Amino acid sequence: MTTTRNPTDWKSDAMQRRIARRYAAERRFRLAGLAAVLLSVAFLAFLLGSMMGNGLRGFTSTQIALKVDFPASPLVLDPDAITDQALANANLPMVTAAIADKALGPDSEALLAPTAWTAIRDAIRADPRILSQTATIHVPAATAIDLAAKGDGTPDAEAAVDRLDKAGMLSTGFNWGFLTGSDGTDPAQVGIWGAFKGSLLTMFVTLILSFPIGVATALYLEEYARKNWVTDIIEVSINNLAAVPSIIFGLLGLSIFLNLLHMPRSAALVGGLTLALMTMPVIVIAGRNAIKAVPPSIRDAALGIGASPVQVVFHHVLPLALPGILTGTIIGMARALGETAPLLMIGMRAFIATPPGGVTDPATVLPVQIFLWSDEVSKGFVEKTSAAIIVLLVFLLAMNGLAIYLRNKFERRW
Amino acid sequence: ACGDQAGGGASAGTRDQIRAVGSSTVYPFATAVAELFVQNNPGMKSPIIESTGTGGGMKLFCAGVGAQHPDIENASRRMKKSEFDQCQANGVKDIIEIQVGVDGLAFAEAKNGPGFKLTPKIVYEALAANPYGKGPNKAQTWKDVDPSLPAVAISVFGPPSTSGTRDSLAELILEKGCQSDEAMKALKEKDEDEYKATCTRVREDGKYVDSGENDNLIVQKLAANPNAVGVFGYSFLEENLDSLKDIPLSGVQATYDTVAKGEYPGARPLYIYVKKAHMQAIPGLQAYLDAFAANWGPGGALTKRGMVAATEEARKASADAVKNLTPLDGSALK
Amino acid sequence: MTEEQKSLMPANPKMSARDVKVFYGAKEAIKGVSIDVDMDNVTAFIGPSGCGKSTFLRTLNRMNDTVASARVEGTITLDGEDIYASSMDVVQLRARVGMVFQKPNPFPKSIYENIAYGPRIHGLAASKADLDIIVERSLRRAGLWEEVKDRLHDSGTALSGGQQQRLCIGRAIAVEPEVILMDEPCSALDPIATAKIEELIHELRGKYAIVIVTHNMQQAARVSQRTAFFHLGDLVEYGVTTDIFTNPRQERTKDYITGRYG
Amino acid sequence: MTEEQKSLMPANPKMSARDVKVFYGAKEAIKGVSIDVDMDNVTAFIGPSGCGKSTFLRTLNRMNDTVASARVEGTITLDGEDIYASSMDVVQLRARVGMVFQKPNPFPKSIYENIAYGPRIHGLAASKADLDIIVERSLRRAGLWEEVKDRLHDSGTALSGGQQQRLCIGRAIAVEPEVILMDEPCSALDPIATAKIEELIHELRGKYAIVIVTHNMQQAARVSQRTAFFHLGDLVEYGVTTDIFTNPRQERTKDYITGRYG
Amino acid sequence: MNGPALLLLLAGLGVIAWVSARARAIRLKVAAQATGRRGAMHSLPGYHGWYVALWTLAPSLLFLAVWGQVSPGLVTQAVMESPAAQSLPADGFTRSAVLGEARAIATGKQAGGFNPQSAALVEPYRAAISHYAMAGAALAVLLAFAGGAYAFTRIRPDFRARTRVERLVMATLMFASLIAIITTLGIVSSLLWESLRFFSMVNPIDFLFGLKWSPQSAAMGYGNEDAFGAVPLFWGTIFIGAIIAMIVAIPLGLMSAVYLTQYASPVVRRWLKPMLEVLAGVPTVVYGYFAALTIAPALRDLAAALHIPGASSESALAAGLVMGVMIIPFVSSMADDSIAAVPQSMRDGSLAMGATTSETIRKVLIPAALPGVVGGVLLAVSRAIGETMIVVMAAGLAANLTLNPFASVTTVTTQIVQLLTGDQEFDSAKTLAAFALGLVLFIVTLLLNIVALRVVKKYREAYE
Ligand SMILES: Nc1ncnc2c1ncn2[C@@H]1O[C@H](COP(=O)(O)OP(=O)(O)OP(=O)(O)O)[C@@H](O)[C@H]1O
Ligand SMILES: Nc1ncnc2c1ncn2[C@@H]1O[C@H](COP(=O)(O)OP(=O)(O)OP(=O)(O)O)[C@@H](O)[C@H]1O
Ligand SMILES: [Mg+2]
Ligand SMILES: [Mg+2]
Ligand SMILES: O=P([O-])([O-])[O-]
Repeated sequence: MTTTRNPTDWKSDAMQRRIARRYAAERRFRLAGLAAVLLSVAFLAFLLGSMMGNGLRGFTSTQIALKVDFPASPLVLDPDAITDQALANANLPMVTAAIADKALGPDSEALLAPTAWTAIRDAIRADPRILSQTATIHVPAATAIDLAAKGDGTPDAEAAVDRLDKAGMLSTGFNWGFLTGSDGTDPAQVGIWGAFKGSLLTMFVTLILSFPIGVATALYLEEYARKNWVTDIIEVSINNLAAVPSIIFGLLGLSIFLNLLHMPRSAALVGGLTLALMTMPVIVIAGRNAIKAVPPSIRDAALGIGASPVQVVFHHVLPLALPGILTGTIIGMARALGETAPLLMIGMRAFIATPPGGVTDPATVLPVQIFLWSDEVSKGFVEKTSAAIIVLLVFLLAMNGLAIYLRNKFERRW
Repeated sequence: ACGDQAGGGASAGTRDQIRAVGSSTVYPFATAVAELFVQNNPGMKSPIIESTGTGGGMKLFCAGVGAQHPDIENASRRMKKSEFDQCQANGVKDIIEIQVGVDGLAFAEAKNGPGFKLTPKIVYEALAANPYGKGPNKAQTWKDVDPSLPAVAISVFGPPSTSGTRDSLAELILEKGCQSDEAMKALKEKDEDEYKATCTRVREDGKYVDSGENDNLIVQKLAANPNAVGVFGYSFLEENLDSLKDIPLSGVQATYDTVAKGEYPGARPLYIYVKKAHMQAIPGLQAYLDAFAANWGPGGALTKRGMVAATEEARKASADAVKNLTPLDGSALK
Repeated sequence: MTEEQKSLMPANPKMSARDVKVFYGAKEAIKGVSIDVDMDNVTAFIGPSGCGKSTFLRTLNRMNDTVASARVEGTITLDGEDIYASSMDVVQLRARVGMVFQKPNPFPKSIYENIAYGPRIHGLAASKADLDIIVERSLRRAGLWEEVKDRLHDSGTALSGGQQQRLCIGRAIAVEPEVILMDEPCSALDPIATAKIEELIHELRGKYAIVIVTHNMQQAARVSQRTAFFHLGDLVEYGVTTDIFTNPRQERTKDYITGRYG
Repeated sequence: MTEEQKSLMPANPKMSARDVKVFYGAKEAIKGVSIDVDMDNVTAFIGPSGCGKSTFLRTLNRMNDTVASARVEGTITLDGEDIYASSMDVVQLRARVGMVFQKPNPFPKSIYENIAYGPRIHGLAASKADLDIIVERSLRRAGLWEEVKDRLHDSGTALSGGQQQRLCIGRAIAVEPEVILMDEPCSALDPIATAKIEELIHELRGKYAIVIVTHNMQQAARVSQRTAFFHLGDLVEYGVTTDIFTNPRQERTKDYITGRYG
Repeated sequence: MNGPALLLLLAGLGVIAWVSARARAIRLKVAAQATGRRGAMHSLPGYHGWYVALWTLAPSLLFLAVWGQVSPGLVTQAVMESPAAQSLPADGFTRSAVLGEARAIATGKQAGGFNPQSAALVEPYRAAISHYAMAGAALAVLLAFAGGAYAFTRIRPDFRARTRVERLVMATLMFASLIAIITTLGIVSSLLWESLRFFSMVNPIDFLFGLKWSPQSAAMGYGNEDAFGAVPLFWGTIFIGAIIAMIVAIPLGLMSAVYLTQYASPVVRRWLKPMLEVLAGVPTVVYGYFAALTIAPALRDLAAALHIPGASSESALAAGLVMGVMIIPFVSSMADDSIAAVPQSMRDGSLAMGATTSETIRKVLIPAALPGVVGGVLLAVSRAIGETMIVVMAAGLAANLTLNPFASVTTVTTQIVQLLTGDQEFDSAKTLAAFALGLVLFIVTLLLNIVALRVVKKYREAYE
């Protein structure tokens, strides 16, 4: 073997040029990577920004200060006998129209929200003595006025707003009704509480089903299952379920829960069940990873002093894996909370104007509400949709944030 | 033998709120009434209203009597004989028919659209799959159909086949246009099926865009596509006059008056159907109907939402039906 | 077992293995090993990596049960009782035959809880006071009491490696085992900690039957009285430690001891 | 550096380190090491695990740059040039100071591509024919040519461990380095493969400056002419190999060599 | 006795069983310890407590579960024998409706009946229900005592209570894991059954290879032939999910992963990585809304400005772009995992040869990670084609077979939603078509996943 060395001349010009080229390529590649990340983040920022831009307005509402001269109004009500029924019989909407005409000029009922009369009703209910006085009551403005006041209206409405503004009758404030109300037909009056409660109930069902089952499955597979065909099938099933498109779960819910078992349509119970089946594999997979991350040496240690396999798991493995399992659970729940398609399949898209009282009541959930509102034609719904999206996002981001935090905090290297 | 059926009664249980299904055209009025109903009947739960399309709703409505079946069907056309029969077969015996108002089948374009002027004949010739049975429709632009129209590609956004609006389109416009041809009239006598296929079948080459059950969506798409024509309920047009404009049919604009008077070719009645058997079992059902009746007159809450009030006469008949719960006579249906 | 081999076995065995074979799936990791260990001597297992020292050690308290693919043949007795008999309760067996692992593996709990865990699950303490006594006694025996008595409620994982390993020994002692198996207990430790553990082993000798696996021949020479040399799953040679190191009978043993391989 | 230490350094150094300290974050892993290596001798670094052998080795071709927390102080020169100077190009430095790792790490490419990788990225071959020549020469030097010449396009990972390690050596040679650093190159290999590598080192000696880290003292004794003994980040002793093994000056060296720890 | 009270009573019995069994075991233990034999008491007293408590509760609860199924039948039978039942209509459907109502009224779940006849049956129902409820309660309590007593007598020092209790725990865990199989079976059967009905109406060949999709006209009664050719849907799905979305997601995802794992400083990584993850956490309905309202109109205007024909306000491009963004974090985390799985020694090996970082990444890391990346991309594709809300909101309903990204196409998931929301008719080909589409989607994603997981796993093993 003849092996003479023939050293490379690293200092030659050609070599130096080559090096310069290689470093340039290096910089370009690095920049491309940075650009990719920034582009993704920019998209996120754009998305969030545009939601904020549209949606923040949804949290405010415009009100008109209506001067009501009760004695002079066509209202016939006995201040000493104010009952719900009496109020219902008093034909307040008509009265309100008359009051509006008087206070704001003819044909000005259109300036008020269709539900403006409820403000007057509430004022009477709060203090029946008002009936003998002249009072200023803040009533919600019509959607067109509301939009115009926020700078996005038709010329007509803009004019009306100018007029009202000059008269000092217009005020804009935080729209509490949006946080406490439910679905409705008038964008100025809708709220998300109903859908939110529906989401809470659905998530509750999802959690109490998927968490124990998911954890139990993860424990079984990771700690006890012997390798045989049953375990194989379970594993394959779980991996597949984690990847099955969510809409298929909707089909499952539709044909099994609704058509076969005759569970109530549109109910949080069915929604929760469907989502639980979807979330369970996520928890199982996260759980298995968390359990796997518990070092075998801990199991050995416990077994070595005579702990039984069940004791090993419940005394040592599970407590140590819990943060990981919780992280996975939160992520799974966040996914379920944002899920829409399967719920459309089981009828959770109805008009439901009262918050559900329990898991078997018809309900809708936040994302479906967003979907429904996004289909609404009235312009006022655009900002409400975005506002609802903001609420949903805040929740999801908080959940994801919590998961990331938990993961970082408990990320343990043994 | 059927004891176990009764035993599985958990779902046959109960319901303390009204459930309505059906037309997307009636949907906004039904929800509006639902709101009024809740406001006027404190303590009552809000009715649950699903927009499923008239046809889809009929299937649900006629599936049976009991808590798991809806109480009310919203319809943007009259119940068909076949549907009535299905109801009967499933034990839905007494059905109350209530006309709540009138709607126009509106044709509209975007505010900045070319300004179409249409007639039922033009619409038929533009949309039929097989105009006058003379082979597939070859018209590409409106100009191909009628020289007076602009040379923009035919693109019509309309409702799907389950919707009553689509049925109305077929019945009020397409058939009318089709019958401008004498041969077709003759065909009707001879072969009803053939006639139906020729006169009401809509082309499927993408010129007519089936836009889902939700009329709102059509409005939105229309606003974004200046050269397209949309077909939907008059109320939606009225709500969106800031972004859309009306297309006159045979020279008649769709307005409240023309629709109410029936001058506008696309006018059609809106109904709700109620199961008599549910009246006493579902709390508030009567009050809900009353709320409907209280608001369907001219100037009522519903007309403010874009519904056109029915004629005095029709309103009176409906009010009677609400009061007396007179069941529908199936033999009157087509 | 040949007569000669027999003569080398301790007279009064605590545990004895006869013709033990261990298979991982189809692979035979231990190929028929017979050996006795007694209370009076510390027994060291030496041999190159992968020769089966750990595997054999783990058959002695049935820790191999946890490996799905592992299968054990032959008999192993503890005080004459077959530990693979179906009547043997593994959980109790493992309490009687304690184990200390290569890497110190305290539970991520307090020092106190580390020691108390075993007595608790076996119901060895009737009261909290009892438990306190057990904890103190075990820590003392493990030579750790003085160092940790003021911080019993600190985490066991916060101790240094050597302390952790002594904690693990203490934890094993706390359930009153009869045999203690140690699998390379010092390989993760520094020289000073190693010296402490070796000292501890000296002290525990006689109270427990002790088996220690080590890859450090000097260590085997220092701590054990009996040495078994494994190679490729065979027990090549077993005998008095000083004999093995000064006068190995087998060529393989000699090669290994002089650093030819491993 | 004391005079005595200096006298022990090779006369004609290829690389020399002066007072090199390496920190991982706040932790000082190398505490001021000065050492010279030359072309004529194979230099072995020995010492217990964690003493900093690998860390120091990696400072010699700035592989420590890839560890974010690592910081190097002191000077290291290659042919008198400071390798930590800003004018020094790391990419070229690493081509000049090649490295072979503990676990053979051929790229998951063909044998040919493994060797050709370096010359290609550095543009050492003008043509395919050139490259072929380089590949053959490198494989020959690595003593692998005969074994693989018929399957140059098989995957490098399909070779046996020893062959893989020689492939890695060949890969390093292919870019014509001046120094070759080997970090425990045989620790993952069986005795026969080890013997082959040791033989290879013998052959390469004199052509390249070779530094080898090993935890096997017998190996150090067999392959090296100079040995440096590290302990806890210090260079305890450096000198002619036979001296170190037969006559260590430091107590710590002696203890280590006789197996007191490690 | 009503349900909650009975359950409370049983729970009380369970507690008593636990306490007394434990006490007895403690006494036995003290006695056993006196003998000084090690392991004289096999199990801790607590386990004996659980053992007895389980024996007290499990049989009675099981019985109640069975009873809950059986007793309604018995109740109905009793009611049918009552005189009031004679007047019931013969028609099975109405009769069971009446019975169901009467029962609901009797149990207080309903205020009034839909059918007048039900009123007469309420009383017989009430009587029968309370009769059988009492009987059930008595039996349950009896069983509780019997089970508890049996278990109690088995407490002995050498009784292996722990083993028994643990066996039950194991059984419970195992049962939980079976739910995954049950769910899979549920999915398969629900899809398969309805699909088979669909295929009895429509030839599968026509369905899978037909080029024309117009289920609405089929619903109008113009016949099923030619109406259910799903190829345009498949194309739309692939066009949006596997082509456009991937053109966005693969380069961005891969490069993001490369940058974050290989270049970014820990601080940058700590901030940017969660942001990418946030992209994955945004609900799809939000993406859909964004695509439909912001991206789609902008693209249509762009296409109009460029005079591209067929531009529509709902374009494949809008849906695909947004879906691609949604998938970025998915691809990037898969790529991240794959690159991280390439042993550090590869990277070191290359760097030590004098390769620059980008050379190392491009020539060593990515080729080595390729199987993993490909697997990840397959998973991403399967995710994209199953995505629903974005396409429902932004892709449109027109079943076009077009290559024009600005045109509207429709997808499998969109059509499923379209066919199933609204019309609830369960025997028309139109509705059943949704299930057939679901089945196809399920099978395709299943295959993609199996292949992808295989690839990823195999390749991971190669380095382990
Ligand atoms: N769980 C297992 N499955 C399959 N083979 C195993 C398993 N554990 C060990 N082995 C194999 O059995 C043989 C003996 O392994 P063992 O761990 O007992 O060796 P050892 O002597 O303890 O080695 P070391 O000194 O490295 O700890 C080895 O070849 C090993 O690869
Ligand atoms: N990346 C790192 N970050 C922090 N500390 C490190 C890092 N790498 C090594 N160390 C520490 O630096 C010290 C020296 O490590 P090094 O790997 O150089 O030892 P070594 O002598 O090569 O040991 P071995 O024989 O086990 O390979 C050790 O204490 C080690 O824990
Ligand atoms: Mg071992
Ligand atoms: Mg090292
Ligand atoms: O929803 P429709 O009114 O068109 O049936």
